[in-house]
Amino acid sequence: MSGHSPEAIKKEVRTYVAVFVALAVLTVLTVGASYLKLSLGAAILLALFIASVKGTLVAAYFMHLRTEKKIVLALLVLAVIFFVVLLFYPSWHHL
Amino acid sequence: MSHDASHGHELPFWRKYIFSVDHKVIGIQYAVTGLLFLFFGFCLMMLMRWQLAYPGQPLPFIGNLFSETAMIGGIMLPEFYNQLGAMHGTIMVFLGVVPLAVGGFGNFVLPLQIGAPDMAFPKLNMVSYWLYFTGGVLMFASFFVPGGAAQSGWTSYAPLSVIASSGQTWWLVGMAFLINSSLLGSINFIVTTVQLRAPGLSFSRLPFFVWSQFVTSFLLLLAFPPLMAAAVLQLMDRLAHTSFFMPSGLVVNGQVLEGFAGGGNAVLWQHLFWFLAHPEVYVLILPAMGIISEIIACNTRKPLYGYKALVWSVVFLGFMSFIVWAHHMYLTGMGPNLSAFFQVTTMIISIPSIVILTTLILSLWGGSIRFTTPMLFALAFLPMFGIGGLTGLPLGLNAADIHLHDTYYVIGHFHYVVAPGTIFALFAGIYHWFPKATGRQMNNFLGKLHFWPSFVLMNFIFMPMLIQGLAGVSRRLYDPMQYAHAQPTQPLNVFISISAWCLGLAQIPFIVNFFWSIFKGKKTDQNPWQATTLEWTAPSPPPHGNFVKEPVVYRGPYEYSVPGQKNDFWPQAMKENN
Amino acid sequence: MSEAGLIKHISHPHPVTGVTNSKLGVWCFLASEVMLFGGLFSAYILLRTGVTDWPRGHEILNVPLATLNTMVLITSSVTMVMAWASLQMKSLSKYRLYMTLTVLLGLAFLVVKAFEYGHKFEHHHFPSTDNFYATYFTLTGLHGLHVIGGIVVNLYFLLFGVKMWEKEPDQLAGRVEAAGLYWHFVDLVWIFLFPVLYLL
Amino acid sequence: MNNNYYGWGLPVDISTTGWRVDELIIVIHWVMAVLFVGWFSFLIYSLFRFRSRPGHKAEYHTKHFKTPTVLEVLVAITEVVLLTAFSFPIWHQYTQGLPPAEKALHVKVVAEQFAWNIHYPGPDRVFGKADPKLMSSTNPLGLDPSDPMGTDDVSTINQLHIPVGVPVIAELSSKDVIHSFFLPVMRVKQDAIPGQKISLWFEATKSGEFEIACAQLCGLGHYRMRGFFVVDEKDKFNAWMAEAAHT
Repeated sequence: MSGHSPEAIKKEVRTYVAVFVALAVLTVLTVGASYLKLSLGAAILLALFIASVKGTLVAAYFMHLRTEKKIVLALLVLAVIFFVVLLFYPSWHHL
Repeated sequence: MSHDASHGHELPFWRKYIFSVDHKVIGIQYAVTGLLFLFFGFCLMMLMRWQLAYPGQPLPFIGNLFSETAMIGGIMLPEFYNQLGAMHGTIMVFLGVVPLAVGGFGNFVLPLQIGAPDMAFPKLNMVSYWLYFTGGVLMFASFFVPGGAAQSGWTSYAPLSVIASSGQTWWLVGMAFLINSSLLGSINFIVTTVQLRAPGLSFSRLPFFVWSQFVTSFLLLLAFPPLMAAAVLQLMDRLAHTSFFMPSGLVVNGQVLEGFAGGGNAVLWQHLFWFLAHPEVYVLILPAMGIISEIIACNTRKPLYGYKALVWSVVFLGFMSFIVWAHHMYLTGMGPNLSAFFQVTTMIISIPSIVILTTLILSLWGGSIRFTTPMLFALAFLPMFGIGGLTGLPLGLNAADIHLHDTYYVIGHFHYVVAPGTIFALFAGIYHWFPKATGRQMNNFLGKLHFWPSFVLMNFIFMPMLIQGLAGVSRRLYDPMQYAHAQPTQPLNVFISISAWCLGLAQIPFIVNFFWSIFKGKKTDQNPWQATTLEWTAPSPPPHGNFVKEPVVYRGPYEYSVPGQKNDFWPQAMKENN
Repeated sequence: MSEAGLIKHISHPHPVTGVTNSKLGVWCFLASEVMLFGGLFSAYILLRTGVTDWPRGHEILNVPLATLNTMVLITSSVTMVMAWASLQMKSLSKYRLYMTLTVLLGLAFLVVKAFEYGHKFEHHHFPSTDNFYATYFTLTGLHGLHVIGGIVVNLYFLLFGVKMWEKEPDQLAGRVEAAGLYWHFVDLVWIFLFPVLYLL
Repeated sequence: MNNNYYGWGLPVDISTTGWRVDELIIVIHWVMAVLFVGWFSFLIYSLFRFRSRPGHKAEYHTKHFKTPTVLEVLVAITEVVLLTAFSFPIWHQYTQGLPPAEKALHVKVVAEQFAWNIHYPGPDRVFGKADPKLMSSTNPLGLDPSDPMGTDDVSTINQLHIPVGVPVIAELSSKDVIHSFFLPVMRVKQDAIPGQKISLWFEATKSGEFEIACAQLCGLGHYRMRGFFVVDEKDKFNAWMAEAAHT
């Protein structure tokens, strides 16, 4: 949230619209990609990559993580570490 | 509205004591409810001990009070025994110790120790308590539903829990309430500790109790939601007949199990459950370590030995507690690499516990130790937690776990940590902060009359369990006499049961002391123990808003016996010269 | 009631941490929500890798409808952040407009969801049919509950929160931002749910 | 059942590999004893020496102790040794060190609510097919009568007989809920999880009558899921096998 002056907010609004367009395009892209006859592995990687890009856009711009304070970012890094551990360890049960 | 506008005039009774938003009233509500559930869970255990000591013999006097579904002619039925076992675990952990340690002590002491007027979100704090209360009522009521309460252990392993009677659904819904209560509570604790510290109170000047509650809150915040997810999945399995935890082709008492499409995985529940349950056991021990260090510093009249070592150990312990959970699952056909990983992390996590225990013991060196009642409990915590921690070593190595898994050795191990460990620390905390909550002191003689028998009896109960465990006696056995390898240890069962009942009697001095002292206890000023932390600068009991003038902190939490000072304690908020 | 009785940093950020209580609080809540959906996705991965005959999402589910639904949720994310920006620009009318749009788009999402569920139930596809449907219904169902929760909160700020605008404008802005962060998180979860369930 | 097998400590060990588990348990308990005695004699001493008494003042600055950090490093090294020298090798042998298939006696153990179904392949060493749909009270394993390989199979309930000195490979599974197959005298335990087949191996060195225990809560009959684990001399085993094949 840079300054609260009217032009700063106007600029912010323009970025929000730009991000919206990007998200819409990426959605169409990911749906399109599902019609390509890719192997399951490749499809997973591609779909998750596109979803991650969309997610980062929402998080950075809409959720203002781009300009967020250190303490919130530290909290999120901690949550993401345990998220990844929780995501993969159970399915590696047989390793 | 930053603060209730209605504070101008006196609140109605129900707003002041029932639906209060004052962290102290909520803390006392949590503590009293927690103590009641601890007593209820203790009674369940005393019933189990009758069946273990004298299997199949009718329970005298109260035997015929129970319904036919529980006891026939005073002889306990196996399903009722399993209900007692499952609910003893659930009630003691989720309804007794955690609400008392985190809800009670955390809510009451933490804002006072950081010089805050209240929790950051008072209304959220009230909601947390009432969610906990509802969860407790559901758990208590589940005994009276058809089929009785949950009976698949406090761990509720699938598929047994999925095909269990309706009490299991009540258990899951009750757990959902308890999970969300702790979750909202942890948000409150984190924001309060970070945002509302008094001026001058940097993180390196925080009392260790606040550090332990702060780390505990992160454990609650990040570990409980996966159990919520697991509870949702198990509820779907039980009510909508999905098959998350139900493999294909199950055959239950002779018939193919209808209504389940199969394809699920029973080990999935264990992963999600233990992902919570291991941080949960650290939620049980960290606040206890916090209470113990406060009391040791105050009663040795000197600063703690290694404050930095303690803080780094508790933070490292909190982090590691998230990546050790599968040492509960060594024998579920886990792969060698994963099993090696969890063994290594389990060994690593034992180091900070050893550092904390050693540091607390070294804090006695050079002190002037006063053997007050809280100090007795705190000192007893050290060897007891020592045994609890050490008996975890053989269980942490999967080769030794082959023989010891799911035996009474495990029961002895975790009870040593929780019973003479955490619960002794909670008793110490009650004796220590009772004057702050009521302005009166608990009777010293009754305190010692409560301490010495309890200390001896705790060891009479849990040491024999370790011996039974080595003999390979399995846990959760309704009638141990069925197994030849358990028969030689049966006299130990009788000894344990009698000690358990005597331990029940040994709590009477505490109960009498607790209620008697509220009205008749010796009046005290605001700092009876001459301690240095901030809560002792507020009046006893502190008014709403806690401090008359907002405290400013000038030094660390344990400035005792500072050379060149008149008193042997230098409170954190006192100006330069005292 | 001493001056010390007031809780600080409710509307103005803490000098050191730079955040208000509500912002730190909502981010803690979102961290726990990350772990909640982490548990569910972990179950999804374990169940899918455990069987060989897991059907491909787009063969069973209605992808065009879900794409529309994704667009609806993304749009509601934009209107949500615009509502917050309107408060920064001190324009209450713009705020009311965008917040109403956000609520309506949230309801639209639920309507599409209800239609999808109804269509499945008609064809006797229930959560108990197989683990694909069980995962589909449970994950989208829990996400739907979170959408409902978000709509209720947004409605509250649309109807009642406005009264706070005269007395404590900064506190309302802070709370709308917190509601916005939660709403963007719900959109974020759908951004991952959509490809995982529908496209893979 | 003469009782010199079992007592207050570890039960008798008749397995070829059980001694390693016992050795690890004993070594750890010595380490625990040393740590406990060290810790708490120091505690008792400092309680006595620094008790508050007239004329005794607490010190603000106490000397920095070197020994605890040395002890902590020592404990860490001990744990590394316990891991690498004991636990990893034992676990590797326990899970990967299966004996060669042709030399071992193969057995299927299918746990169910409240009994152990033991399935021997019989002389042709081939198990008959089994199907959950055929399972009934008289046919708990669901053996397919039409399968020719299954005619010589032997199946018993709660009766696991094995010959002395012959390695046994048991394939463990469960029909309903999680059980845990536990032979106290063999230092062997393995969860029987429905939907999974987990194999474990063991070899007996002494004959005698012992028992199978269930170590995982599996319902109201969990306490009475006791099976008979009998180790016979070779000829006695063959006689039992032949006799069981007729019934």
